Amino acid sequence: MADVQTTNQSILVVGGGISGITTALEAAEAGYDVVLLEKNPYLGGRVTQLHQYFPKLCPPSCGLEINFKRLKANPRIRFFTMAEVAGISGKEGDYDVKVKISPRYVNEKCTGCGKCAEACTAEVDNPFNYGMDKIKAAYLPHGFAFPMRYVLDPSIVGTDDGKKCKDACQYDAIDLDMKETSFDLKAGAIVWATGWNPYDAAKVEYYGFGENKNVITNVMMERMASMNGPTGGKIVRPSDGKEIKNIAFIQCAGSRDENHLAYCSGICCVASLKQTRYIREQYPDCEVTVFFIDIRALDRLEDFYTMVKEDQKVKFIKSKIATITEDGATGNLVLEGENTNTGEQIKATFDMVVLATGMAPNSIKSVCSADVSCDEYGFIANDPAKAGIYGAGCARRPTDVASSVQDATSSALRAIQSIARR
Amino acid sequence: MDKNIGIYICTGCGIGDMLDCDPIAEMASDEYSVSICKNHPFLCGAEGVDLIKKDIEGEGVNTIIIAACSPRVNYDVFDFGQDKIIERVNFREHVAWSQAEKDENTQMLAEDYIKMACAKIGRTDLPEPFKAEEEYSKDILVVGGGVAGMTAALETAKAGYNAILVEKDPKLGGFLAKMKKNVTLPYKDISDTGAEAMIKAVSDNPKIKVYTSAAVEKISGGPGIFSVEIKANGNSATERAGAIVQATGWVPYDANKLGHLGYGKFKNVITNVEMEEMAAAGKITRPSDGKDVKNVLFIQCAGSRDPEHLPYCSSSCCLVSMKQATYVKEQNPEAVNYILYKDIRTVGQSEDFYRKAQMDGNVFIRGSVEEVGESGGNLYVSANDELLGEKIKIEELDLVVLAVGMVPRSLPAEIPKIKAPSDSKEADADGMIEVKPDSGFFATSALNLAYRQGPELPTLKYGFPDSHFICFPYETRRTGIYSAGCIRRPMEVGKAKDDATGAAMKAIQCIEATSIGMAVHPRAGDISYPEFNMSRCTQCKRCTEECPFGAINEDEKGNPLPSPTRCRRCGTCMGACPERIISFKNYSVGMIGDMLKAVSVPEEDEEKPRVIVFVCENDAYPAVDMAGIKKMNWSPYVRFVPVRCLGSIALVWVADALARGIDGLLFMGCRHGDDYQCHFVKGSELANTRLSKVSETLDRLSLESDRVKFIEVGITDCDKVPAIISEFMETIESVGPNPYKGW
Amino acid sequence: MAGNYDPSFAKEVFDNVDSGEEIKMCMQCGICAGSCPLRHEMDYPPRQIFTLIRAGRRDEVMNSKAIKLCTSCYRCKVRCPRGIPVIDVMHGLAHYGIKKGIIPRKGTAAFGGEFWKMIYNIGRIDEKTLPLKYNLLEGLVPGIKSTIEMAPMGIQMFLHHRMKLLPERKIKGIKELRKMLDKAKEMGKGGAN
Amino acid sequence: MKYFLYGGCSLEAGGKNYMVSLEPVCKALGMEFEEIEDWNCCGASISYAGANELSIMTLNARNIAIAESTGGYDIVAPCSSCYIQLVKTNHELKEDAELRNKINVILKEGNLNFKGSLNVRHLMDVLYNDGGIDKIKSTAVRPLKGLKVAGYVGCQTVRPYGEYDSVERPKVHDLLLKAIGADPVPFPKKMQCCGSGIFLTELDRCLGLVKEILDDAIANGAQLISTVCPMCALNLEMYQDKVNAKFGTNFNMPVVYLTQLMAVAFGMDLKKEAALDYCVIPPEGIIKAAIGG
Repeated sequence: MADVQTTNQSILVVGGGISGITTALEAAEAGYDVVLLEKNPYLGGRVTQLHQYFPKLCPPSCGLEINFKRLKANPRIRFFTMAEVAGISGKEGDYDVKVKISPRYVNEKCTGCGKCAEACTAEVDNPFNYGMDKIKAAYLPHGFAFPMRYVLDPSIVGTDDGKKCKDACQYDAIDLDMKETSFDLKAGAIVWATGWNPYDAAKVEYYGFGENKNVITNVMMERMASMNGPTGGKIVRPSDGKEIKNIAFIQCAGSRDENHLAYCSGICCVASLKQTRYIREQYPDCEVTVFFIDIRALDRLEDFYTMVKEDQKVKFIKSKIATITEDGATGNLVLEGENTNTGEQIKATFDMVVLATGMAPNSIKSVCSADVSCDEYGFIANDPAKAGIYGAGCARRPTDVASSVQDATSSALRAIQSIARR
Repeated sequence: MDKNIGIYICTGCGIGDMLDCDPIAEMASDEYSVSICKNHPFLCGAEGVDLIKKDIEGEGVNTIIIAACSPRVNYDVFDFGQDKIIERVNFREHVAWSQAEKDENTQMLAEDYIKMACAKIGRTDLPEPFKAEEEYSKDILVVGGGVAGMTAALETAKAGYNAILVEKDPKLGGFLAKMKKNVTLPYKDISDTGAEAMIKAVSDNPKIKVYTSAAVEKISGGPGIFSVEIKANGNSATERAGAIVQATGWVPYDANKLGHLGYGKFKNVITNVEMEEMAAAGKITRPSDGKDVKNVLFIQCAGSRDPEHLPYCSSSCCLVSMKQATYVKEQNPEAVNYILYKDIRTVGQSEDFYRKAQMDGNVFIRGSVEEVGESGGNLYVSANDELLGEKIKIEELDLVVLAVGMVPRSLPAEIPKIKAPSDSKEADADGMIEVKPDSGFFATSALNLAYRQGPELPTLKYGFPDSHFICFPYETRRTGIYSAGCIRRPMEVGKAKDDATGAAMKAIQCIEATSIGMAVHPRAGDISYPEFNMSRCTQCKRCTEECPFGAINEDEKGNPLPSPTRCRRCGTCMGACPERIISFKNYSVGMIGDMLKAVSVPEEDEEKPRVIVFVCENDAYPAVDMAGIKKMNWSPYVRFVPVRCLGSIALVWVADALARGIDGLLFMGCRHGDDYQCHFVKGSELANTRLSKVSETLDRLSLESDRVKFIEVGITDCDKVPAIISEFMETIESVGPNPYKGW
Repeated sequence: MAGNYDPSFAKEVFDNVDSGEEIKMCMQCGICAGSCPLRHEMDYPPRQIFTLIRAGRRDEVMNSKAIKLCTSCYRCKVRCPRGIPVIDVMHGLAHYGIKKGIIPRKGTAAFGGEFWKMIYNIGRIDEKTLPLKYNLLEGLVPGIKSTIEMAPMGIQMFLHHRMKLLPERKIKGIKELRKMLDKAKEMGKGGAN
Repeated sequence: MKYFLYGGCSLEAGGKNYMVSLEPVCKALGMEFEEIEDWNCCGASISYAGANELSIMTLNARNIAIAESTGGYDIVAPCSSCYIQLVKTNHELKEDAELRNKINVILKEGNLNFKGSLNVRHLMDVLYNDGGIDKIKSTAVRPLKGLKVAGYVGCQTVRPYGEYDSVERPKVHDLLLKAIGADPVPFPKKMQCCGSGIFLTELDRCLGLVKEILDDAIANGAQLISTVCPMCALNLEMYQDKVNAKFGTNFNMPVVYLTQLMAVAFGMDLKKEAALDYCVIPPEGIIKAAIGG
């Protein structure tokens, strides 16, 4: 890692999701040197875990493939996976950044042949599928993983399994002695594109996420619908693998709620609308109910809402559901709340419930001693008086992919300006 | 260049277990006179790479065939410099990992892939970047001097580039300058618009040249070499520009169409734009009598989200009405604002402003208007209050403000018509047909491009020249011309500024790439470009019609006039040309044709059919790779041929292949239709259209049409790939062997 | 027939009802009603009460059962996404209704009134005499009847040492407490009357 | 550890068994109590019918102010109704300077001043966080092995701020029951309101609430119900006859205070300290069976 030559003409992009990749590419394709850091073992971030984008219902890997191709073709970008920022100091045009690299236990000799996974017997919760299934402790994070290189879970280092993996590798790619390393780099501008985490649904306690087995979150639904998800793309009840006849979506499960996320997460309405399509495509007879406060489908996304509303099997009820109770015998879920259009009290049974949980930003504050402003929610404020560090995408505001990419593109120019000013 | 070929076969990752390398080397030596053919158990390892490097240095190898893993991996390891021709043969994913057993068929498959690679490099030259004769301009033309346009110009200047700003009005500022206040991040309160400061910053900036009371009369050329004719205050000027940002903004939806809401009937029914102008001018009063206002009702979605008017949501009207309610309260704290809405759409942190508006005591009513009327000189509104579950009436209203939506300024008042093609069924009595929004002839005058495919940016459904792509919001159908702000999509001021900054980024990037002969997205960095052998041109105009990016003009005679800086290198023109006169240095009809010829076709009695599968290299190819990674199996009789885009396929390939005894051809392309996924817009659709016309050829050859099939394959369809292949193989089996085998 | 919107009642509530102005923040999600243990007993769910206030329906609000039915479980308050202390609003409305004489001093209103009187008089609650006083408010005969109905419970409590034999005495600082409470009444929202 | 104890009106009467048992139990855990001098009623949930918010707040501010003037310990309220009134007043006065000023104008009438220097805590909070599970376990020399208890938390016990336990899915009560060897049963209705202060006046409506709670306890196999609030204890225990009469049910479920169970587990006298004879529906038989006596 010592060969990372950077200067105050370099742009550092933190976060290798769709926003970070975009910022890096846009700047590099205009002729600037970029270092891109990603904490996961692969690039692509949260969108790699989505089944399809709204409103086109197209797969995220399609655009990622193009972006990876651009990245492969561009020598100005250097990227590091399993890398996190440990500290930022300095000022616009002259930042010092400490980068921490977690051990992957697999070096660059890995060909992706998969022999280590074949040899490994231990299994761990699959983080890519939000723990809904298990994966070998020597694993390729997912089929489209870029770079296509295996990872060893730290739990098998120092065990028989670790040794089995090492022995199985014909290319000497397994390095069980790998340690966390760090290196320093310089940057003239920093774009913080660390994206978001799904808000912890268990915190919205009255929905019983974690206890009620058939209550899942919207991000879990994405994995379930996905071909490379835990169920091979088939949407079924987690408790018993049964098909779905009657499903509910609960909007604002944490968002627009001063007890949780006071802001609106911006995307959950259309995300749920999209997920109603997943359901309806798999189950021509399934009843779908969307419980909402306001449906927020901006600009042309309204067309998508209109299209979903035309589906007679999809009902919309204005209500913030108050309670979910699990029927122990069937695993069915009883939802209670008020239909605020009619004033009636709802008591309805569903076989599965999807919580539209919101976006919580991965904030910069904990690692940055340089001057940067965040709003009260932890989103970067992009204060013009504090140029040099710029938030992009969901690190700046909760928003959808198209807007994130738009924002990431503008961040690339802001970073270039920071360098041009010096 | 004199090609000195080296073939390097990796036997790692299970390849060696499935193939015998020696016969491959023998074949290469015999048939293609390749003298260097080596194998290595770990070619991507340091030793393997060294092996190749030594041959480059020692033996002068400059054309390298690497038969190993997919070209999608180890791209950096097998990069031996721009001056080498590198051809990757996918022995791992497409052979070793996806074939059932080591047998004669697998061996023949591998040998065919080597033959195809040899044939391909035989027709490959190192591309040289295009360089226009004129000097490249690095200035950016910004059309529209509102908030988006001013931002684009300022951000361009801040990055060190010059901008030329053209504004139709005598004064810069657009709607921003007409606003009293703004609402933006952090959405806690209303704030100054900053319009005057921005106008001053633009006017004072030495890097920005401003034309007011001006219009763009004509733009010709292409990225790096645009020539712009501007008419300003009656004078004409010509500027040169490298890229263009179109930020021509929006107009409010015509409230005269909202008679049912009382507009035009009652003086005190006004639009949100009129409200803003009144507030900015000073005091908000009743237009009817100039008296003070106390009770104001805002009707949200006045026209928006209405299939009769604007089916889409105009995004910013909720915030705008809340802002204007604040004006009313500031003027008279006792005033009452009613906001009649469908859904409150304050996304992200702007929910905070909704909270503020509630805190201020504004009355939000979810429901729909039944009637706007007048009684005793005041307005009343009857509505259906959804949450009260009743019909309500709000009386004594001084003002009713219609929150009208945004319409792209370039939306034509009436859909223009052009002469219909002779075979059109939709033509009217005069033989005319309505122009579709995605045509360059749809939008009204903003750029006046001297392009064969129309003077304006093609638009989406409602007239917004936005990107069709989620991942690539700055994707444009006219290279080097980017739209920004509300012309693109309804958006609030803060977002328009971000958007304009992004557009400036893309414009700068396009200029930089163009100046060194590189393509922009999606083939960013590609330096190859199509060359036209004009002597054989028959002026059929197919290339000029089909280019998705309007890169080819034509002269009066119908000869194509390619503009390489506008070109995106998809090869659609190459596929369109029946005379095969268009080719790239490293991609041509002849090249693929030779690859097809290289496939060995066994005799009929061997019962080994041969099928060619053309795959889009962005989507279908990775899907096939993925199927290989998952160790799924498919027939050893298929040969994959990656293409830049299915739009580049030439029908002659079908004819040639079938004539040689190939039993079938399968085309795997992206989804087309309204939600098309083709990154070159129409490639996959064009391929499908072309193939539908192939039946003539098949008839001429007395062949079954089942032998040629187009199928949509998305990048995540890897699980379907083997089934698609099996099904096609069954079809081929049922129609029997191609009778032309052995001719 | 369309009901007319009248903002004057909302203003009355904002100015006079404890926590009344908080209802401005309601976005009509309905979680308050869904969370209420007596939701099936209420004529109007809380958020509907808020809508009625905004519409100016004074009679419907002040005569509603809903504002008298709060068990004070606080679930609506802890869950309200807009941080509205729904329970405090409901209490405030009930208090206001009683104060204005709109809500008759029966049932909870009467009981609460007696409860408060006792606090004002002695500073504490005497669990033994409070129900008696409440029952007697209904009139002598029904009062005695109710008291007799309650008697077995009282006897049980008594037998199990859970009833104080002596009447509760005034706290020492009762004079000062009364002065404070008088002041609080005066300084409270909407004033003493 | 020393605390102010605010027992409130109920603990002197209907909730006497709570007071009798909590004192020796807390002492065994090393806690010492000082009564707030000349305390007054908290106002409970029902005073709103007779007084405005500020008046009710005044009641509680006076109690806190008296405590502040006499010592620096946390105020412990065993009664959930008292707890919520005190904690709310304390919290709001600490947060809101304007309100604090107002209250201090009022308190001045009695020469008192609210400073905001103390914490108000529920007894359960103190048992769990200061007593501690380990200490309780080791003190429980006579664990209530296998006693199936429905740990009824009630609504006000943890609300509105959830300072020591979740306002929706509290765990502390069950953990304390476990610590004394009992077996807390799953009890989804553990947070359902029992009707609290409007019980008497809305009897018909509230009996239904009690029935649901009792049904849930029985369905989950509970032998008795444990509570930490005199209002809950009263409503759940004393009205079982009326529930039976109204719904034709046959409930006879003992209701005890958690501290009574703790006293038993701590090896204390079943009458004198655990006050089991104070219960109207006798729990002795069930409890004795559990401790093998």
